[in-house]
Amino acid sequence: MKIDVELKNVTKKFGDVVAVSDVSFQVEKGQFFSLLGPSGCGKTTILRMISGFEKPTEGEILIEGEPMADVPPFKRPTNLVFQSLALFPHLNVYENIAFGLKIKKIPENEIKARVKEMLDLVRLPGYEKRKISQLSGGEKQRIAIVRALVNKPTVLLLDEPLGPLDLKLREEMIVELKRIKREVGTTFIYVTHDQGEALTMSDKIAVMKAGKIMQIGSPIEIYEQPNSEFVANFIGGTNVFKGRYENGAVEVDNLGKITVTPECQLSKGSVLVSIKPEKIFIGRKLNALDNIFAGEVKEAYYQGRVVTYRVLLENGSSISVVAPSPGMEGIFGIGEKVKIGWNKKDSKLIT
Amino acid sequence: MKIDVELKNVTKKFGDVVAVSDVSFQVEKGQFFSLLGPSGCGKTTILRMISGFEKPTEGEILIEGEPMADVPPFKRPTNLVFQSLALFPHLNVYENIAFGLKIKKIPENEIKARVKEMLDLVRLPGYEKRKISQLSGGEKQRIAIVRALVNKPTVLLLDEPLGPLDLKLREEMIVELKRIKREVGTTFIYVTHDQGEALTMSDKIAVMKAGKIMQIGSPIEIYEQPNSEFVANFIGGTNVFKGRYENGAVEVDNLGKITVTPECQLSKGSVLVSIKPEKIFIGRKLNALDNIFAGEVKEAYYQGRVVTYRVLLENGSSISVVAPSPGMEGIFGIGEKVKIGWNKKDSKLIT
Amino acid sequence: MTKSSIMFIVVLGFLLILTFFPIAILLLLSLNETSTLPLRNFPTLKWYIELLRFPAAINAVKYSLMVASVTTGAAVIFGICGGYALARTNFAGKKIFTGLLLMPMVTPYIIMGFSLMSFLLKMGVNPSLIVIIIGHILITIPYTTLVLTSRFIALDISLEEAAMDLGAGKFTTFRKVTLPLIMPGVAVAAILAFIISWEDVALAVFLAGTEQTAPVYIYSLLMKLPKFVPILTAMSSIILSFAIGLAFLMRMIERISA
Amino acid sequence: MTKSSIMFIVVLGFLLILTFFPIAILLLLSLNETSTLPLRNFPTLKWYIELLRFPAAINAVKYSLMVASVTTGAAVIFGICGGYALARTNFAGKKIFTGLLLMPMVTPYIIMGFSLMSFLLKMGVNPSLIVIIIGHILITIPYTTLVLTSRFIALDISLEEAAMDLGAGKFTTFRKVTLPLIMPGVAVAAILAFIISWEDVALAVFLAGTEQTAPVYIYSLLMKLPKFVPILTAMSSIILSFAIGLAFLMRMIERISA
Repeated sequence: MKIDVELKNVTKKFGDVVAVSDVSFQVEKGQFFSLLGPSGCGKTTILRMISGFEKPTEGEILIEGEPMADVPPFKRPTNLVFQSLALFPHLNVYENIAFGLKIKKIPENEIKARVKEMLDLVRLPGYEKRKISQLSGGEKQRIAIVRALVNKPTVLLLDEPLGPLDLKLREEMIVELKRIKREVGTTFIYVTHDQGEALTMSDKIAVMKAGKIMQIGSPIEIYEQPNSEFVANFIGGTNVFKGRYENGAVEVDNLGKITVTPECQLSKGSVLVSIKPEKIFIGRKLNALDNIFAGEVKEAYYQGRVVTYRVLLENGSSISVVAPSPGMEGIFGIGEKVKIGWNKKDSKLIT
Repeated sequence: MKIDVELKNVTKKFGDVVAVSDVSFQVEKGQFFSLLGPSGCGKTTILRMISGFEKPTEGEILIEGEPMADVPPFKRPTNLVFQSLALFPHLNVYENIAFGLKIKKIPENEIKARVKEMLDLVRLPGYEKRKISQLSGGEKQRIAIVRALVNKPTVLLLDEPLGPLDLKLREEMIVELKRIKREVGTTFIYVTHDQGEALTMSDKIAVMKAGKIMQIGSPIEIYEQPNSEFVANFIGGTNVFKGRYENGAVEVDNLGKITVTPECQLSKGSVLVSIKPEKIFIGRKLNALDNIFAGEVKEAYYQGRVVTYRVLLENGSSISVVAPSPGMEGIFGIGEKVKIGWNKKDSKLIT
Repeated sequence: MTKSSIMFIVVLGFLLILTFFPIAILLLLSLNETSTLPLRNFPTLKWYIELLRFPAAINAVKYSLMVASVTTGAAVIFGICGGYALARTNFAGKKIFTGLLLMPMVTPYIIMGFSLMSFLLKMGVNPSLIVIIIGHILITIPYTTLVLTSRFIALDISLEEAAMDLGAGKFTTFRKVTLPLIMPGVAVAAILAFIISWEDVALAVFLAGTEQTAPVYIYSLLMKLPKFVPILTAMSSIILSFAIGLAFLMRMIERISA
Repeated sequence: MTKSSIMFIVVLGFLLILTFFPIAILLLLSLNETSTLPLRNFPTLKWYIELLRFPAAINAVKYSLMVASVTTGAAVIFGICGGYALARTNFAGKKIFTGLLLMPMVTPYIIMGFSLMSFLLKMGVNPSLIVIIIGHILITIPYTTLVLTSRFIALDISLEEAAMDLGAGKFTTFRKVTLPLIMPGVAVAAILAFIISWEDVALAVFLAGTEQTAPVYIYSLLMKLPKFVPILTAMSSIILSFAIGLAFLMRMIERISA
């Protein structure tokens, strides 16, 4: 597979503050690659280094195999969709999209054709003469994306472009972005703090924390096999217990013994176990599950599609359970005595 | 049940613009009542009329049975948690919370005790001397809530208080708010555009659109039995089809016949049918379902807990399906031929 | 509440009368047959026509226009360069530079005028229009720089980055994105500089040689004659109207661009 | 790029020298034995001590302090009322009111001073300190009002609503929330008004009777004597230092409160 972007041991310091610390990764041609992490984790700094607005303090960035150290932003084969969108308010839609092409001295009639093609791509045909101030939030978003795409960059960089949109519009734009990605085939590098966006759109996700990459993998790998408590928690509120592993089971304080799928390599010692709330069954009676505990419902959050319960177990631990709504036995009330349980294949060891 | 707040045919016009149009509802003592709707639907205006910052153009507002027409904001038994929080930056945490009590000339030692009690309630003991600028987003939120609650209002009004928080913090604050509500027992009126917040926290929800109330009901009623296409769509991306009802089935263009649970009162005619995406099964083979259609997967969005599919049916209709992840048959790829189906009890008629 | 607010309005009304009545009388008298009230043969352009017969007065207005125009051009160019530097770069001694830049705003113009003149005389430079222009550039640069610094700061830097990202070099970015977007600020700065130069007496009175600007001309006549001679009412009215017109234009630009 | 930026720096440096060199010389000379360079017996407080022997000079400084203080108090009170009204209420004729308020900012002070004096003389009021104070209040109100209007607008209105929601009446809200929060703005407005009054010559020269303010005193001496007599260097230095000190304080307040 051809590699479009490669970071080799990249570190970025602002004064004494280390924003990005020894980061390396490769992005394959045509991939939708996401940098996911809480704000301040360095993900935007990585994007700005790839686009050329920041220089790495150490390490090297290559695009299509070429080192980028001495290439200024306006000569890189990348285009960036800014978080603030940064559409030019004094130019109309046509002039915005044509901006990059005019600088490259593309003939006027070709520019016209390509702008039209782009407006068709985002389903805004005939928008050429509109002013930026006349566009809705979602329309601005689309224009910002095609203003970058029209230059046929090797890599399209997107810096939390859906941040300022409200829930409804964000969901629409996710669908839209995935479609555009499929139609143009360009490599995308996408920065976000929203794990939902990253899981839904990406081919590969790099989860970041404090300037470091914690895990790189496909959405399913990241979600199902988090390699640390941080990733497990960040990707989706999961139940994490600390315990000691021995012979296919983990002894957890305030909870008891949890059976897990034994892993050959694992010798006995301290481990973390993660159990996804939606893998846990809840009911008045439960059987045929590997791990079953009794407890009392402390909180119940109705969420339409599902109900999230916080259950206090008899040994003192608290666990969250996501159950379909309404379940076989209806919705449990606060204070109700219930049993919860799960299969050992869903006790994931974090090592 | 005692009624704490009642609106009788309240209309509010700003110049020629009708912000709130003939709205009536009752809020029972101790209820968590949510006004839910898109921005600009008039929900904040209703809150401001209850708190006294706006006067109704027509109609009447009663609090504990008393008409409020001539009562200024500072004499109403309500307190408002502002969207911007509006904590006083020149006062510390103690002075902020004590502000209302000092004006009421409560003795200093009682004020101290009540402020302490409030800080304990939101689990921020010892925060008295902190400056507002030293607080985190979530801490500010809590202080704003208890600054209002300390006055023991009949009704606590909350104007999208979780709006500016990020996803993670918002989820925490939802848990926190529900706990506070349970502990103090005050009547809450909560304004939000986030259907998740409303479903999770409320006893009763009023869904609004363009100044009008579309539906009032419990979260389960609103989610399971929406009374209009607008409510169905706003509460959760559902599949809505237009068709003609006749003898326990609805004939839908581009789809075919859908069986529904017959309703006695219904005579034949034009109806809307809503099928929740999570009630629809998807698989290579399906049987024992009332409605089964064949189609092809057009989009697949992995979301960790679930996968959302967009399936193009053979007759030309498109339908969305939410399936557990990974399902029995794994995750379906784009272009795969599948069957989808659901039971007739899940075809909800909107009339 | 009501009592105190009535009193406030009464005092404010009194102050407004004190501000505008004398100026209104000035404007009225410039269109009057005689140099005192009551109005006679009103309105007449007599004094304005009379004014045309005084070459010194006409020259003074010409000089003023010239001085103000050159001053404006120079102050705006320095304002753009200085404003961009202050808004977009961090250099050693930026705070000191800013402080020095603002000093002419607080230095009383008579002190500045007299010390500048003494200095120039010692350097062998004699008072002249050029000297006035230099003086005016010195006092207007702080204003243009301040206005433009705040405009550059208010301009979202990612707009410039977007232009560069799309392939524009630094100069092209400035020409195609930065400059068009701060144009309203440039206009405001220019008008401000023009008005300051157009109205200044305190500085120009020291720096003017035989070629006096209009305000200096009026002032020197006023000091010689204890009465406001009619052609001076006409001349003052012209200067005032022009300044107010420009100020009105400036507010319009500010409002539209906000 | 480099060539043009070097030229820019050279020209800017030249301008800075022209601005500060003459003023620096003035300050130096005030601490010098003789009234011309080179420095002799530097530094000496001779001229400052000499200044104490001129009662007229000392009185002029006293009058200036008095005028500026009273002006500041009045202009700030009007600024608070006017600013609050402009920021928080909509009344018929608000635009016209704002326009009128800003007019004194663009009216040349000599025109305003002379027309005000002529008007007051006709009303039977003679030049005096009170008249100067009235004149200064008129020219400073626009500044204090503008500064405070922008502060009131910047103040989140929901803070005031929150106070009312918590049981505070309008007056208590203003006293406990609004006023403390715009206090930095009030300080800035006060310093601004003080500096304007402290430095004004163009207006005061017409309105001053026998009691001259310090700048008028300096100016009238300068016009009589063509040389900067040493005690005037001392007096100018005092006025200038005080103004610069206040301006520095104002910037500090602005930076902290921003």
